Amino acid sequence: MTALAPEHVTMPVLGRLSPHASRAEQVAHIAEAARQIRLQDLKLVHHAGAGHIGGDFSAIDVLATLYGAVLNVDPDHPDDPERDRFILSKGHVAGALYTTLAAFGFLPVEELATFLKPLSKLNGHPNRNYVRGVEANTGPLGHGLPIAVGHALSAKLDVSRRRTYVLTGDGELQEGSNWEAMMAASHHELDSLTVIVDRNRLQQGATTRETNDLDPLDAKAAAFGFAVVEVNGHDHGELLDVLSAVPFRPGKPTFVIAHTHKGHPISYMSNNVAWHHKVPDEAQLEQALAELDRLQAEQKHEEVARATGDERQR
Amino acid sequence: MTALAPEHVTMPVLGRLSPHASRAEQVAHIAEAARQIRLQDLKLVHHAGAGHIGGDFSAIDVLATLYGAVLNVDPDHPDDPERDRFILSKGHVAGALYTTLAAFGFLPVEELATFLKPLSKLNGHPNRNYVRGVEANTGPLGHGLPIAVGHALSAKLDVSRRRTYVLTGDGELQEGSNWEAMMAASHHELDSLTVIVDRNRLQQGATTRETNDLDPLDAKAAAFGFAVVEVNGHDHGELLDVLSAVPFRPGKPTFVIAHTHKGHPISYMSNNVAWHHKVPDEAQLEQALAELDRLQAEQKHEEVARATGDERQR
Amino acid sequence: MTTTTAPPVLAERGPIADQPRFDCRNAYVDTLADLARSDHRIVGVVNDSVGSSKLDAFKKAFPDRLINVGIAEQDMVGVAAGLANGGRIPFVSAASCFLTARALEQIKADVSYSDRNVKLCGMSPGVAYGELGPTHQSIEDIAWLRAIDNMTIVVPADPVETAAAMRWAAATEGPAFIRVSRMSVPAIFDESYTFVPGRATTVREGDDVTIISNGTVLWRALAAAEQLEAGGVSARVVSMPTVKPLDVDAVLAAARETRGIVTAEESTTAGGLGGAVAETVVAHHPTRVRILGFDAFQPTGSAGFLLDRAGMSPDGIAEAARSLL
Amino acid sequence: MTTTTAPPVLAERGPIADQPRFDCRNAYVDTLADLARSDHRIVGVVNDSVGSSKLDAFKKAFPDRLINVGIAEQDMVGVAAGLANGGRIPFVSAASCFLTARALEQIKADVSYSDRNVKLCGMSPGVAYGELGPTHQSIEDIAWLRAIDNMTIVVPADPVETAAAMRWAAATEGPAFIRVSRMSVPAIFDESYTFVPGRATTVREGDDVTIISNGTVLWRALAAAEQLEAGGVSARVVSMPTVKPLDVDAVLAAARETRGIVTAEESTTAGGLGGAVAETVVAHHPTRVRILGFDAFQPTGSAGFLLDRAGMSPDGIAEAARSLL
Ligand SMILES: Cc1ncc(C[n+]2csc(CCOP(=O)(O)OP(=O)(O)O)c2C)c(N)n1
Ligand SMILES: Cc1ncc(C[n+]2csc(CCOP(=O)(O)OP(=O)(O)O)c2C)c(N)n1
Ligand SMILES: [Mg+2]
Ligand SMILES: [Mg+2]
Repeated sequence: MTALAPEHVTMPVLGRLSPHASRAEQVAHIAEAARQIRLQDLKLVHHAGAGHIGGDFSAIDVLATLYGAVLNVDPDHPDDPERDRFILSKGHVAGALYTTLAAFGFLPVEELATFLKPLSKLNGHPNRNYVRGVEANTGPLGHGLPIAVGHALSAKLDVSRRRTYVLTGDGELQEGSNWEAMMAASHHELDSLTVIVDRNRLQQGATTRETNDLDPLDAKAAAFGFAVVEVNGHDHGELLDVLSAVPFRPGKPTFVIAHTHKGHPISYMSNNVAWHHKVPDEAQLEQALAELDRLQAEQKHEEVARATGDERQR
Repeated sequence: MTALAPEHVTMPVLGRLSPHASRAEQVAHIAEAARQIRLQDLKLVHHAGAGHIGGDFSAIDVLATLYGAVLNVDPDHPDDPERDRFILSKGHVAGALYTTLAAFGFLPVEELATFLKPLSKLNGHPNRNYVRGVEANTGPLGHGLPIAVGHALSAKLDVSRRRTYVLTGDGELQEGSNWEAMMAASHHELDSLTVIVDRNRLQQGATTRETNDLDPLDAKAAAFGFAVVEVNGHDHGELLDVLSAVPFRPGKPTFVIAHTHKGHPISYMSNNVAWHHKVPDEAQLEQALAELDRLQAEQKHEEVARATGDERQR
Repeated sequence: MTTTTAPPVLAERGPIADQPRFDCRNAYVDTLADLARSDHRIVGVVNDSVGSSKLDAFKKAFPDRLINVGIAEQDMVGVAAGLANGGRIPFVSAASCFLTARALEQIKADVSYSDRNVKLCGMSPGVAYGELGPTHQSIEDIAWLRAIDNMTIVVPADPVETAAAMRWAAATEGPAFIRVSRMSVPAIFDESYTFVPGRATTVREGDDVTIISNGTVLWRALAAAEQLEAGGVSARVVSMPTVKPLDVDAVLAAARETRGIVTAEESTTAGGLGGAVAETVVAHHPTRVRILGFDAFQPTGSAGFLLDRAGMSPDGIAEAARSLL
Repeated sequence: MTTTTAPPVLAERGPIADQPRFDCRNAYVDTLADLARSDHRIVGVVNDSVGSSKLDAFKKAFPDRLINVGIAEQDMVGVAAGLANGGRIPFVSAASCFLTARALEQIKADVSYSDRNVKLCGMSPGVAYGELGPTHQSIEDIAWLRAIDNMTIVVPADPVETAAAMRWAAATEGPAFIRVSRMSVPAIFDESYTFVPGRATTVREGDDVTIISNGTVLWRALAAAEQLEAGGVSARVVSMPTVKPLDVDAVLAAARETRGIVTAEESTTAGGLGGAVAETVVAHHPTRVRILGFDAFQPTGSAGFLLDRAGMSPDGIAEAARSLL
C-alpha cells in the first residue's frame, strides 16, 4: 500500500446536465457519476488505509442521484439561502460525500488527495467549516434528522420552497433522537422534508436484525406520521423518480426506505458486515476496479439489448 | 396556608388484602386506597406549597392498583431480589408515589410531613437511597423505560419470573430514549415488561396534540413490537384485570395505554393543564376534599343500586 | 481589560441585601420579544416548558416564532442548529439541567464544532430547583460547557446584565450559552452597563483580598464585602459574567494586588469559575484561592438555603475571605 | 497516601520509548472474561460496537451476557442501571465520546445519583480517533465526569493498570468510569502493582520538578524525565490514575518538594487532571503548574501526531518542565 498521493486522484468533474435533458440522459449521467465516485473512493480508502467503504458504496447511488439531478444546489453559489439542503446524517461515509462533492464541483478534485492526512480539511467525518457544500458536521449518529427538521422549519417560516433531504443509516435509526425529530416533523407538517434511509440491513457489528431489529420500519415511520415509499436504492431511475416527486402526501414529510447492500456492487464486499470499515488490499482494490469496469460493460450490453428488444417489439 | 406539619398527615396504613380475597374485595380495597392517597396527597401539596397535583391524580389509580393488588413486593423485605420492580418514570409525581408507599407500609406515614422540607428525604423526585421501595431516582423524563428494560433483561438472565412495570407520562414519550428502550425490549422479547402510559393528553404547557402529537400511539407501540392494550386508567377493576394478566402475547412486552385525566376526579382540576404544578389554596383544598367525599358516597350508592339491580335480575 | 469604576448605582444605595429583588426571567423574555421585533431572524425554541421559561407573552406576540419541539432536548438543539443553517437566530430556552445534560453531544457537535449561530439559554440553573433534587439542580452545566471549545459562557448577575448579554448574543455570530436565573436577585448594574464578553468589572474596589463571582452569588459577594469593610478589611469584588473566555488580566491583577482570591458561584467546585481561576493563577502567578461552590449532589432545600449551607451566605463568603489574610 | 517506590520493572529496562507497546483493549477484554468466569453477575453492555471494544471473544464465551442494545447510548446506560437493580454488575463498553456525551444525564441520574453499581468503560478515549475528527475525539470526558458527584474516574496507563482497575471496579460497589486506551503504550507496571483508588504512585523519583500524568501520556512523561536527567534536571514523575478522588497528598508533596508541576494528559486543559491539580494547589500550597493537554477542537491526525503537536511529546513535556525551573 502506498500513501495516498495526487496521482491516485483521477476522477473527472462531472457537473450537472441541462435541466432539459431527458430522463434517460439524466439516469445515464447519474450512473456514470456513481461509477466514477466508486472508482475514486476505492482508491482513497485503499491508499489512505482507512474509511468506511461498505457504507460508502451502499450510499453512493443515492448521493449521485441527489447531486446529479435532484438537489437545487450550485457549486458557484454554495451559500445561496434558497438552496436545497442535503444533510448526510451517516457521517462516517464522509469519503463518499467528499468524492461526490468533488464530482459535482464543490470541492477541488485534487484536494481528495489529502483525505485523512494530518491537518487535512477532509477528516473522517464532514466539517462544514472546511468543505463547501457540507451542511452539518455529522459523525455521531442520530444528529442529522433533527438538524434537517430545523432547516425544514426555517423554510416553512420563510414560506420558501427550498427542500431538505437527509440520509440516515438504518442502524442509526436505533438512536432515539431520530424519533424525536420524526414526531416533530410530522407535527409541524414538514412536507418539504425527505428522510432517506440507507436500508442495507447491516450496522457496525452485525445485521440490524441480530442487533436491534428495526422491522417493521415502514409501519414505524407511518405511525410517526410520514408518507412512506420504498425504492431500490441502487436503481438510479427509481431513485430519481421518487426523490424528485416528493412530497407524496401534502402536509406529510416523506420517508424513503432505500433498499441497498453495504459494499454494493463489489462481489466480496456486498452485504458482508466485515466491510463496514475494512480497507481493501492491493489485490482487492484491483478486483474491485475490474468488477466495476465489467459491470459497466455488462450494463452497456444490456442497454443495447433492451434498446434492440424495444425496437423489435414495436 | 400553614406549613406542612405532622397534623396534616392522617392517612391510615392500608396494606394488602389476602391473596384469597375476591376480585370485588380487591377492587374495593384499591378504590379505598386511591381515595385515601388522594386525600393525603392534596394536603401534602397544599401545605408544602408545591408539587405536581395534576399528574399525581392522573396516576394514583394506577399506583393504588399496582401496590394494592398487583406487584409482588413486601414492605418487610423491600430488597428481596425476587420482588417485582415498579419504576415511576414520571418522577415529578413523587408526592403520589411517597403517599402510595406510605399507604402500603414502605414509608412511615409520619415521614410524609417532611415532604419538600429542607434536608428531607422526600424531595420533589424520588431517591431510592432514601426511600424504601423506590427503584430508581427519576425526574428527568425518559429515564424509567430504559432502566425497566435493564431490569427485565436481568430477570431473563436469571430465568426469574419477577416482573417489571414502568409508568410513563404521555408527553414524556416525546423523549427518544423511550423509543430506544422499546426497540430493545421487543428485540429481546421481554414479555415480563409492562409499560403503562398515563395517557392524560396533557403535558406541562399544553395538550399533547398542540405540542407534539403522539397519536396514533397504539400504532407506534405496535410498530415497535409491543402488545398494546387500552384501559380506563381510573377504573380499578379494568386496571386490576389488565395489569395482572400480562403478558398478553408471549414473547412480547406489553404497552398499556391508560386513558386518564390530569387532576381526576376534582372538578376544577380535571383535564385542566393549569393544574400541572399549581397548588390548591385553602378554599380549593376544602372543595377537593369535599368532592372526594361526595364521590365516595355516590359510588357506595351506585354499588348498592348495582347490587340490588343484580339481585332483581336474578 | 478590566473596568475599574464601580457601577454608580451601587454607590448611592444602602446595603445590597436590602435592595428589591428581580427574577431575571422577566428581563429575559422582555429582551427576547424586543429583539424579535427588530430582527425577524430571531426565534425561540423550547422543550414544552413555555411557562417555566416565562415565554407565554412571547408566544402570544410571535406564535409562529416560538417552536416547541415537545419534551425532546436532543431534537431541540439539533432543530436549533438547523434553524441557524436556514438563517435564523434561535434562542433555545430550557431548564439548564436538561439542556446541558441531555443535549450535550448536540451542543458539542451541532453547535460548537459546527460553529452555528445558536444561543443556548439555560433557565433556572444552579440550585434554583432546590426542592426538586439533584436531577433538576444544574450545578454541573458550567464545568460541562467549559470543556467544550467554541462556546462563550455567560452567567449574568441581574436583569440588566441578562438583557445586555442577550443583546450581545443576538448581535454576535456564533455559539453562546447564557444562564438565566430564576432565584430573585437585587439589581447591581444600571442602564449604562455594557456587556463585553471576556471582560470583568470591578464592582467594588479593595486591596486586601478579592472576591470573584457572578450570577446569583454576586450580590452575596458584595454583601460580604460590606461586612468585611465594617471589620476593617478592604475586599475587591470582581464581577466575572463571562466564565469563558475568562478575563485573565482581571484575575492576575487580583492575584498580584491582593492577598488571595475567593471565588463564589452557584456551581460545582470542580471545573467551574473557580476551576478557571485556579488554572489561570497557577499558570502565571500562583496565589491562594478559596473556591466556594457545591462539592456534591445537594440535598433538598430552597436555593437560598443551599447557597448559605454551602458557605455562600454573605457571612460565609466573608469568612472565606478572612481566611486568606 | 503516595507510594514512593518506583515500579521495579522500570529500573531494569532501557529507555521507555524503546519498549514494546500494547493495546490496553486486550487487557480489558481478557480481564472482563476472567472476571465473568468467576462472578456470574458480571455482564457486558454495548452499543453495536462489539468489535471496536474487542469484545468478540467475550461474546463467544458468554453469548447471553453481552447485551447489545444497538446504537442507543442513552438506553445503554439506563439498561445498565436496570441490570444493576437486578443484581448484575454491568461493564458498559462504548467509545468514550458517545458514552459520555450522549448519555451524560443517564450517567448523572441513573448511575451516580442513584448510586448504582455500574462500570462505565470509555473505549478509545482522548484523541485515539484522531483522524475521525472532534466528534469522535473524546477530550472532554474527564472534565465532564469530574463535575458529577459520586463517580470514581480512572485513567490507566498500561495493560497492567487497566486490568487492575477493572478488578478493583468489579470488587467494589458503586459507580466507576475507566478509560480504556486504544493507542498502544509501553508497559509501565509489573504484575506486583496494586491499584488503589485515589492513590498516586511515584514512578520516578526527583526533586527539581514534578510531572503528574496518567493514561497514554504517562510513558511520555517518563521519557521526558529521562531526557531531563540527561540534562541534569531531576524530574519526579507521579502517576495519577485516579483523577477523582485525586491524591491530594501526592500533589501537595510535589508542590512543597519540587519547584513546580507539569500536568500532562490526553484531555482538555479546562477542567481535567490539570484543573484538579490547579484547584488543589491553590487551596493549600500555591505553586506554578503547567497544564498540558488540548485547548481546542483538534485537527485531523493520528493520536501520536496530535499529542506531539499539543506539546506532549517527550521533548515538549521536558521543555514545559524546564520552563518551571
Ligand atoms: C452515537 C454513535 N454511536 C456509535 C457510533 C459508531 N458507529 C459508526 S458507524 C456505526 C454503524 C452504523 O450503522 P448504519 O447506521 O446501519 O450505517 P451503514 O450501515 O450505512 O454504515 C456505528 C455504530 C457513532 N458513529 N455514533
Ligand atoms: C428531560 C426533561 N425535560 C423536561 C422536564 C420538565 N417537565 C416536568 S413534567 C413535564 C411534563 C410531563 O408531561 P407528561 O409526561 O404528559 O406527564 P403528566 O401529564 O402525567 O404530568 C415536563 C416537561 C423534565 N422533567 N425532564
Ligand atoms: Mg446499515
Ligand atoms: Mg400527560
